[in-house]
Amino acid sequence: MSETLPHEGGVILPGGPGEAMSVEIRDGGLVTQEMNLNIGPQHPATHGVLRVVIDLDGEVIVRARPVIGYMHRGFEKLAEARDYRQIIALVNRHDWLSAFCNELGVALAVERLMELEVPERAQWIRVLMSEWNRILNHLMFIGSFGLELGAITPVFFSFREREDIQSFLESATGGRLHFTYTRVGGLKEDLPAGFLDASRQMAATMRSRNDEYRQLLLGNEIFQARTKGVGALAPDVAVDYGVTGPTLHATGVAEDVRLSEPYCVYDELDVKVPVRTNGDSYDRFVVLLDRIDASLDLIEQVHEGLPAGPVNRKMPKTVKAPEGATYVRTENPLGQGGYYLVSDGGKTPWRMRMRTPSFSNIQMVPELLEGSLLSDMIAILGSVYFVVGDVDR
Amino acid sequence: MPTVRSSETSPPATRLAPEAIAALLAERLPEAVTATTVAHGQLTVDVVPEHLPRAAALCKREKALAMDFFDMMAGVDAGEDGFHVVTRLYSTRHRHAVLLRALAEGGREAPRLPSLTGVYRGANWHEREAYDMYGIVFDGHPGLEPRILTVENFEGWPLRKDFLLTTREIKPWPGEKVPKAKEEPAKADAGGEPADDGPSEEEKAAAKKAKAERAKQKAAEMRAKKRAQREAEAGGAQGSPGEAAPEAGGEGRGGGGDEPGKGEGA
Amino acid sequence: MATSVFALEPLWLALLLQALAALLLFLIGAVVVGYLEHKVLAHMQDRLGPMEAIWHGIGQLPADGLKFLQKEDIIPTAADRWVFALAPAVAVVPGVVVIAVLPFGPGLWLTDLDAGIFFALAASGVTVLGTLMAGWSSANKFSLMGGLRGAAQLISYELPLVLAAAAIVIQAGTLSLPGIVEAQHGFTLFGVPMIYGIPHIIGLGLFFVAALAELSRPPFDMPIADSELIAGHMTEYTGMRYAFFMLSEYAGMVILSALATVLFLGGWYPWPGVGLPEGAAGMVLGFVITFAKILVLSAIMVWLRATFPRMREDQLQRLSWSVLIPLGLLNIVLVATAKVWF
Amino acid sequence: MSVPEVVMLATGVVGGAAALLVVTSRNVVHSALYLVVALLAVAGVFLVLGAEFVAWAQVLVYVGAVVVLLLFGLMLTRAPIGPTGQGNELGKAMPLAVALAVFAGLVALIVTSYGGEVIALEHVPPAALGEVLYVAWALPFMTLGFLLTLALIGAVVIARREEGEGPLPEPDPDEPEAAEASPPDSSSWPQRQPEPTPDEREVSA
Repeated sequence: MSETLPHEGGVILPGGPGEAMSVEIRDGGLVTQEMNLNIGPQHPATHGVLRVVIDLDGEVIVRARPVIGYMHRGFEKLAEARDYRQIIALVNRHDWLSAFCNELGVALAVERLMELEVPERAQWIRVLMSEWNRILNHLMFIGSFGLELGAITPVFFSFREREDIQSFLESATGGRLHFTYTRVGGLKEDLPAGFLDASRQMAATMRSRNDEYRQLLLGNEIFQARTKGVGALAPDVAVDYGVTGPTLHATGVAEDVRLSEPYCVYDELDVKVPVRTNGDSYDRFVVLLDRIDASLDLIEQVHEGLPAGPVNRKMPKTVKAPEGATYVRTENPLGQGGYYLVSDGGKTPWRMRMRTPSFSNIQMVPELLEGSLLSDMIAILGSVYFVVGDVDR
Repeated sequence: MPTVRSSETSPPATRLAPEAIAALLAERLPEAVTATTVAHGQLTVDVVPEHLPRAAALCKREKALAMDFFDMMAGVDAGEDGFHVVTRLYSTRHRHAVLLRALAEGGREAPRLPSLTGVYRGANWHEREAYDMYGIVFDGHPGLEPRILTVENFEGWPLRKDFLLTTREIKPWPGEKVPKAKEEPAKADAGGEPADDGPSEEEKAAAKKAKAERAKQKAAEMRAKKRAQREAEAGGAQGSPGEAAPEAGGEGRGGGGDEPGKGEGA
Repeated sequence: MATSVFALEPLWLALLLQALAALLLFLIGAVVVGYLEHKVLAHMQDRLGPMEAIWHGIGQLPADGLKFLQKEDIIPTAADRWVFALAPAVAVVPGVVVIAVLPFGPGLWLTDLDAGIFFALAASGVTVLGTLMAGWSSANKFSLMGGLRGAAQLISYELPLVLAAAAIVIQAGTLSLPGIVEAQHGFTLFGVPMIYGIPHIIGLGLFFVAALAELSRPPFDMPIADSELIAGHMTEYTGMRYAFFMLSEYAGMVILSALATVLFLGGWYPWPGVGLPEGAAGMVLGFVITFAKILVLSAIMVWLRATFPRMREDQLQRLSWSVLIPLGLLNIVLVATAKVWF
Repeated sequence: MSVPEVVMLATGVVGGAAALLVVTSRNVVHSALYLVVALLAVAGVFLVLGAEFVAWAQVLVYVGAVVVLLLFGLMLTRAPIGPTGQGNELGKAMPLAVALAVFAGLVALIVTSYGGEVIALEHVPPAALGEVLYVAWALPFMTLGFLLTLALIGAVVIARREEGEGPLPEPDPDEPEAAEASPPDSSSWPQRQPEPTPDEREVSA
């Protein structure tokens, strides 16, 4: 035992359960041993069952490895065993905060394979619903980001708005979270009476509330100190990883599917994409707030331009997509959603690849985490917007 | 707030038509490109597997293409031929895209492809997922194991068509919506609306019987496995339980998954 | 100066009554402030807070206490049993002890120590031992990180706290808490009776910020940061032991608010120069005034919790060592100079 | 025996026992916690002797700051739960000898200074202490304060040099332990903590 004294030759005592960050003194200098810490799978900062294995040197993260798959439900396999009507109810569920945008992607993919023309009114309503869904999603992240930084109030405010929006969306779709409102060839049914009025009113309320969120957090000294310059993402790294959505827009790249490959009637609308340049947590958060305003602009344009007419086409009882393959992109709230649909002519897809924004975002996260502080990890994970179900599918 | 508006950003003039991209790729890499198809305005380029990284690197670095954005990678079961891997690359500057399709070498037994991680960092997890779902090995990937989405000791490749949904394995499925091999759907679809009519009484009875039989078989297997394990432990160190288990498990799965769709489809 | 109402004969009766009163004040103070936090926070966040237990949820905290009593007491297998079990007690006892010197009204203190303020600060500094013991003995990395952060934070914020108090001691010329209240009662600024808090605004700010950090209250709640360290040193605690930690936090709010009241806000007097009636009426009035001041300060602490995000550990240390401590030293120099000149 | 004598004896016994446990405990954190008890007992002794201010100073400085700092250091560096290896190569004889020598020296000092003298126990108010410190002994007190400030500044300077300005000692690559302690290659994904070598296991046992 005498030859393995702790201070001789730098032998590190293997720790018991309470092992700390060990420091050894070697040649007159301090050499620290890293502490291995599992953040998750059950942890308040991971929004679900995501695990991030980090090696800590004191409070500095040396290495970070996200471990995913805890919520893998095999949606891509399930989709191969469901007909298209069922798939729409299925894809609602992988990113439960962007339900409508997901189902829209599938419908668009099938419609493109079938070369189906969707009624004008349905397309406008699809835009309306997408934008409301986007706001719903962003409200969630605005609230939770504050919560993670220790500001517990914003989440109550944002959930108040979420409830209001969900209530009138429920009147049209019947769902509060999983809308299942889209159908191949149109929509489930037309908007109910009074929906547009409620929507108009909510849009006006939402505008003033959005300023409230800005006042609540952005001007706060501590909030700025916690987020500015934290987890700055370079645009080339972001693009290389396939990062999209608000996380990408914060880096200064204005890649948005609504601009670059407009679907539905986005080409007829004036789409604004807020962009910032620093790519840090603060910018990602500001982009989120600005996107709410941009979505409200779109919603108001839809209120004005919504044409009358039918909302769906007469479809055969079983929808069969002709043989072929196509890739459809939609701008989901968290980034670009993609559906690569391969059909063999049957009523179930041969293969449906779901490209989800959260997957790419989480893949990039170690780039930001390594070298940052443990507390910054929370600010980074909270602002690289992701939904674990969307990562794992 | 600085915003980009759709009214200010018309499609850039440098955007290439799918045909132009196809021509450019075929000209620059004639040995790599085997076929090009344009469908629904999207370009799919079939690439020789070994030249896939070169093709991707060309797409990324060629000024006129500048496809800097790694969009996604999807494995597709191609039946007897093996597996396709479809990679979508996109240019944020020119707003054009290409789908590179490569058929993994090695057929269904040992599919292999060179890795794209050297070209795009984002390819890493997508390739791990393709490995997890189809068992496609990407040469040059920094680490495909452990499996990214399924549990670490998961057996089988879930998105292959010969892998049945576990629920179907445990509980007989009277319907027809089981992922089937390539020839099957046409046959099944001739039946009209099978999704709506429930299983007949005979089918139910037969299914019940089959289920009981399977359970019996499984129990016997388990007993045999346990016995083997005990013997191994008693016998000494030559056969560890860890070795015995996967073997037995593999047999069980093989029995259920060798002939996809048959029996259930009829 | 009034003497304590507990200056009774025989000595054992006085001691017994004092112990009882300290415990009672500790519990009542903690429960009232706890309820205040529930309600103030709720109303600031556009919700109601507890509404079911008796009237407007007034019985919520006692009900919680009963519930905690019924919970299973879990000690993790890997934990260091004795240290783990003792830690909540170590966190609570200093609070009860400090109550002994706090003046809640004219004559309403348990004992008047010559070095009262010194004693209060010394005893409340011991609370950190409970945090450290809990953090280390839980055998949980999150707990350990919480304990470490707690220790680092308390070491660096004890200094500004003591410095701010020292300036008042120089001003009042006494270490006794009732003595400071009386000295403040006679204090005038250019002939106008004034509480210390107005000329000593720097000291008040220092004391309040340092008190927040000492208590690990937001925005300085890194040791228990729920989104980072689950619950820091309290992660592994259940039932009554957990309740002890909560109790010590709320009691800590009462104690530090009471100290701030005594040092800066004129104690039981409504305003310096404005006297209280003699006898029992004065005592009751004094108690009400003291408690009202304590509640206002506690409510401000809750308000900050509703408003601010959490700071980061390095930012917190920088704030203490490069802003608060130099400011505290400067404050002492200023106060001493002013005291000698005027 | 009078009440103060009984209390004095009791605190003395508690303090002595705790002090003994500090040095005999196999667990460093327990040692530190026993040290808290010992220091509190000393504060109790001061109280009995009427030195109220000194007693609270003892609690504030030693319990509230010094031991907390000690525990902080222990946890930051190496404090696994359970007994740790004794890292003291001086053995037991040397410290014991030093302790006995100090004890003897102090006893001799007290006996020669106050031998036989009876000192009445009386409460010393802080004001009296202040009088002594800042009037009678003002110069030595200030010198001491100046010295401590200098020491503090010196410590900061030394710490800063180690942090950035001076050369950091590079770990010797030839040293086998150095290779062991170096982080595993990040490309092999994921990493599990390396198994302790037999040597290391032995230490923990």
